[in-house]
Amino acid sequence: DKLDDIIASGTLRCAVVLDFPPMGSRDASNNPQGFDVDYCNDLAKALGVTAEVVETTFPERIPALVSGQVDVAVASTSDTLERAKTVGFSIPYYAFENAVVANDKVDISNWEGMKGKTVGATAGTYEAIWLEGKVKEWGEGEFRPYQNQADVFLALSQGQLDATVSTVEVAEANVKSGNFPGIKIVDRPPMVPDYVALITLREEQGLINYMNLFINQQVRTGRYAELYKKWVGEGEPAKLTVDGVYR
Amino acid sequence: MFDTALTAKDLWFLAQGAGMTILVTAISVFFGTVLGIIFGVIRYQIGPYWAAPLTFVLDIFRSIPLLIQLVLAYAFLGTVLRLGLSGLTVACIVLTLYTSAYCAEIVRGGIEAVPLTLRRAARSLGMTWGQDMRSIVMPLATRVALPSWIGLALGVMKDSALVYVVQVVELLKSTQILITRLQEPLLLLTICGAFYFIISFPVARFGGYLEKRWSND
Amino acid sequence: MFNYRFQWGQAWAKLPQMLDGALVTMKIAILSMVIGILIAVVLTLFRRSNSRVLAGFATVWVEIARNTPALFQIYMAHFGLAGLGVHLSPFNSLLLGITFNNAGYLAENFRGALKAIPDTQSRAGRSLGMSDLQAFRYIVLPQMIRIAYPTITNQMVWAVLMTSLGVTVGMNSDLYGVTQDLNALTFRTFELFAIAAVIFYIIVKIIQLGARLFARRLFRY
Amino acid sequence: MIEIENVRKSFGPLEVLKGINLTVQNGEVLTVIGGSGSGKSTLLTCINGLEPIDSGSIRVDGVEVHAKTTDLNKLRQKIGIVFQQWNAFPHLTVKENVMLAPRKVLKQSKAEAEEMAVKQLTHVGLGDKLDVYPGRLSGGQQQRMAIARALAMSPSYMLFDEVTSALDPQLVGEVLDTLRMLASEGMTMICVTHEMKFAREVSDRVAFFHKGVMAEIAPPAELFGSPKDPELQKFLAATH
Amino acid sequence: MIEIENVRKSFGPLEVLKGINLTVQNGEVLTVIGGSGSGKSTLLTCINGLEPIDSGSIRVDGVEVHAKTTDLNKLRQKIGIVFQQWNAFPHLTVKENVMLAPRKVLKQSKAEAEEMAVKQLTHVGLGDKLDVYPGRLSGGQQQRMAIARALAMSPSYMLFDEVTSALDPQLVGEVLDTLRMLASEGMTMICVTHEMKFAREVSDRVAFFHKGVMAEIAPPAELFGSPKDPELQKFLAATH
Ligand SMILES: Nc1ncnc2c1ncn2[C@@H]1O[C@H](COP(=O)(O)OP(=O)(O)OP(=O)(O)O)[C@@H](O)[C@H]1O
Ligand SMILES: Nc1ncnc2c1ncn2[C@@H]1O[C@H](COP(=O)(O)OP(=O)(O)OP(=O)(O)O)[C@@H](O)[C@H]1O
Ligand SMILES: [Mg+2]
Ligand SMILES: [Mg+2]
Repeated sequence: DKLDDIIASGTLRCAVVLDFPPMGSRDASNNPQGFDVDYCNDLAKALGVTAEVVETTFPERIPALVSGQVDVAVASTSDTLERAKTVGFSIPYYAFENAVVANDKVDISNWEGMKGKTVGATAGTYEAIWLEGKVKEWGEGEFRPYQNQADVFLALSQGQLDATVSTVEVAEANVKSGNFPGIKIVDRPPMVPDYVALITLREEQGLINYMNLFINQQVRTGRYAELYKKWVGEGEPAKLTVDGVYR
Repeated sequence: MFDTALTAKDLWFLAQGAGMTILVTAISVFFGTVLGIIFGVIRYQIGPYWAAPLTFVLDIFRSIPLLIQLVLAYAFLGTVLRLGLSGLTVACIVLTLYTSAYCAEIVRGGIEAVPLTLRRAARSLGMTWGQDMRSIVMPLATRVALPSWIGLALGVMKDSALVYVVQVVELLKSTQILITRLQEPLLLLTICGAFYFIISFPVARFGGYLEKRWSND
Repeated sequence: MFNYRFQWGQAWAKLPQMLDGALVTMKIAILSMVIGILIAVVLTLFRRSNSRVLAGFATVWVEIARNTPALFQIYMAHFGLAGLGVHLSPFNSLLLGITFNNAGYLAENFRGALKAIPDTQSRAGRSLGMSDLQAFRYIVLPQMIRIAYPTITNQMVWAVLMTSLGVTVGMNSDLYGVTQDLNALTFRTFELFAIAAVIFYIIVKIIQLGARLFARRLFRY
Repeated sequence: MIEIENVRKSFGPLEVLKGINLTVQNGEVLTVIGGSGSGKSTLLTCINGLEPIDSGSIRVDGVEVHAKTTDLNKLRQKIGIVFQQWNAFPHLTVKENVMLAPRKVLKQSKAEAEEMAVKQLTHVGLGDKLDVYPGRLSGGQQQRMAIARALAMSPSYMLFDEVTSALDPQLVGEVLDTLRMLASEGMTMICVTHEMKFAREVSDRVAFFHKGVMAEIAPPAELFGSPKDPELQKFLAATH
Repeated sequence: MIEIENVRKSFGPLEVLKGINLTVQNGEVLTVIGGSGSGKSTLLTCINGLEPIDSGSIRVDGVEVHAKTTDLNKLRQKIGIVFQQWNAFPHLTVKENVMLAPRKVLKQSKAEAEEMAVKQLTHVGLGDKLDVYPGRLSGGQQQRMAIARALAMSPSYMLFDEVTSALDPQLVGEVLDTLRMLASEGMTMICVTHEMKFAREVSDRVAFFHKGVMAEIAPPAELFGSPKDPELQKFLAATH
């Protein structure tokens, strides 16, 4: 099966989204870096193979996986039931809290202020699906999905969007970087934390099993906290368990 | 306005993207032209009735957005057939077929523009079909077809900007990557547009010149 | 190797949404063509005029439209213009990008068509007392449109295909945008895009057929 | 009245009109003959202002054609011109061809313009071709249509530039008959032609052009009977 | 020897050759005359196999032209043909036009082919046009070049299909002179022509075609002097 194939081939090919700091981005030499990149490297090391990072966009993660371009996706993939019909999820390896980020010039003080405004998010993400649902529910305002996180923040900074919902990590990183002047974090939307998992082909139970154990080991050994500190900053990394239910 | 975080390294990164654009274009135009010539000759030779299936298939490539062709091919070759093809390979395959569909039309038009009487004259001299094709039809059809072919090649270069969907980092994609990091969309986009323009414009002008020159005699 | 299970049912269920998207796609294509043709006529007049400024403006437009990718033009219409303080909705950005492209390509074709109309035609109009513009409007233009008609049809097809690029500027109501949205939810990439492809194909065929029928009514001479 | 005074005109280095003086009275039929390239067509297009002139003056009904202030479009309404090449507008039917200028330039109503078109087309013998596209007409019919088109603007003057030279011999007659009819109706006309017989029969005066100079002008009997200019003698000898 | 036996040929519903019988001896000059559409050109293109026939047989030097086993390309090397439309290959110089077939078909060396080309072009009076492109030649020169091109294959037979009808009258003579020269050198020729004077002077026999039938064939003196077929009589009356 796939697990054997990976070990035999000596390389692990991971799909990573590289415009999603701090999870994935590029350094000054335009080489991949970030939490997900390190996570992929760790997984490869555990398997005793070398890692190969393949950049994908959010909408393209799953096609890349299903088409055999990559072995797994370490790409902040939210574990929705709809998607689980197509691909196989591991247990969560990270959980995002989301934040509402708004343009300075717009009068928004909490998440409900987004009602009736022009809002957007990265096409194909958890937050996009949530936000689009909200806009439909409100029945006013406009939702725009952009192809990548950078375009969303560019549009927000240019004033083309009034507000967006993104993960707290991304929001803070972008506000801090100063790359996008004129944006501010205003609120936490009432979203269930966005548990994200590693994915591979649906039928690769062996590999999924391996990844589950790997994630467990990452937390147990403290590597999870270490990576959190390296990429996200001080504070407690999000809990990966849900009360009252077995995975 | 020239106060920018753009470094020589980034320019090199852009240049690599440009190199990818040119590579994809070169491969696709080369094989697309070869296929296009074959398809065009077949279509001309066996007549519209028998060529209908071929015409239909080629027409599909001209009636569906390239973006969808790429996504579908990627999904079909990978997801359905499970061929472990790289994005670059898929991009080249799709663009090659795409090119050949347009090229076949150009070739057929070129052949049709060669007067039948000339071809009869050649056959009357005892030349075979192949000799007629090589010595008479090809040189004459080329004159008619070359300007359109140049237009096609440039079109393919511009359309190759879409292969980002199959994870090929070409010029426009590498520009977007830099925009993500440097947040200077206007400057970077201008550089990117200028690059396309610098390659395309002189070649397009040259095509126009050829057209003018050859239509005069 | 071939163990993929097609799930057409799931994708079929989305057909109504996709057909709504197709309507938006048609709307953009038609609008961009109507406006594009008008602008192309104006650019053609500019290029014929003695004013270097106007001629230069038209030439720059035509050359940029023809020598850069359409994707680039659409991206510029959204993010580039916004950098200058002009905010366009995804719909308008896409419309502007495609219209810009249409106008450039059509203007170039109109120029070629113009060459095929003998000078004596507009001279004849002038000598009947028509102004330069009247002679162009009533005598040259109709003949020019007829000569350029096949290219206009082609460009219309292009306009339809170009709407698929709208996703880069946040467009999600056109056929491609709708398909991509649905794909994000279900990941039935192959099935969804195959249906989109068929719809695009049908739209293109309808345009080509319609153009042929329309031409028969339009050009009886 | 058309008054031409010392008109000079060059195309680049080539002087095509070298000081032409000529007056055409109302009701007069003037025929212009001369070798190819002698400047005949150029003179006609200068009269209705399609070509600018370098010096001299042209006055039509006292209006200076080449003055800056002259509204050429208005002036041209009274000067009909028909060219050697058939200039039918191919996208309009015969009737629409004739109606176009009256409607757009004179702002006539559709009914008015149509009435005029039918009248003029019947006049030139095309009453049965009203709704045909020009592509279906013979060259002679196209020329007659062009004449009707010019007449529909009710011009005071008609200029004809070798209207029969691009026609097959058997079609020349029908067009010349139309010109004869116009002449007999008292229209003021300048006809450039190679048809000597026509010139002789119809003209009040005939002018001979040679290399941009009007070498001789006289009533036809005199000009054809006893040509004085040696070039004219050569020309007549060659064309007989 | 060319033997044509009961050849029939239709284009769709139209029967163009209705059973033709004809034998052309070596060294003979046969002229074919007849109205437009009577099947003359079709017969020629059937002889060298460019058009298939429906029934009957055509033998050239005993070889059945329309047999499946016949190598048509080889056969065509001995049958030169020149058409009404000028068929110069525009992308090749005059010399290259003539050299092309010898080089590609007969696999001659460049020097050999060039020698032959210069010889044949000089023969037809184009010795000074060797390196000119055909676009620069007059129609008559292009036709002579086409003759030289056919001759360069050293054919045993030459077929000429109205080689002068698309030419201006003043150019006809030079081409006919070339044909006369060939005839006098003993070439076996079939000439379709409208030039009666030429037919009378040069031919050994003249055949008259009418609506797909060879209505009469006889030596020129007899055929022109006392035509028997009533259609031929009409035809001759019309062309004189
Ligand atoms: N627009 C132009 N530009 C340059 N030269 C011109 C132009 N129009 C006419 N000419 C030249 O001016 C000369 C006179 O031309 P014109 O047409 O008046 O002669 P014409 O007497 O009408 O001759 P024809 O009998 O051949 O019509 C010719 O040598 C012609 O080549
Ligand atoms: N390829 C073809 N397809 C259909 N009909 C044809 C074809 N070639 C010739 N014909 C018809 O066959 C008839 C005989 O043609 P052919 O060219 O042999 O006549 P011809 O005697 O050479 O006449 P001409 O003197 O006009 O050259 C004509 O009615 C012509 O229209
Ligand atoms: Mg003239
Ligand atoms: Mg013939």
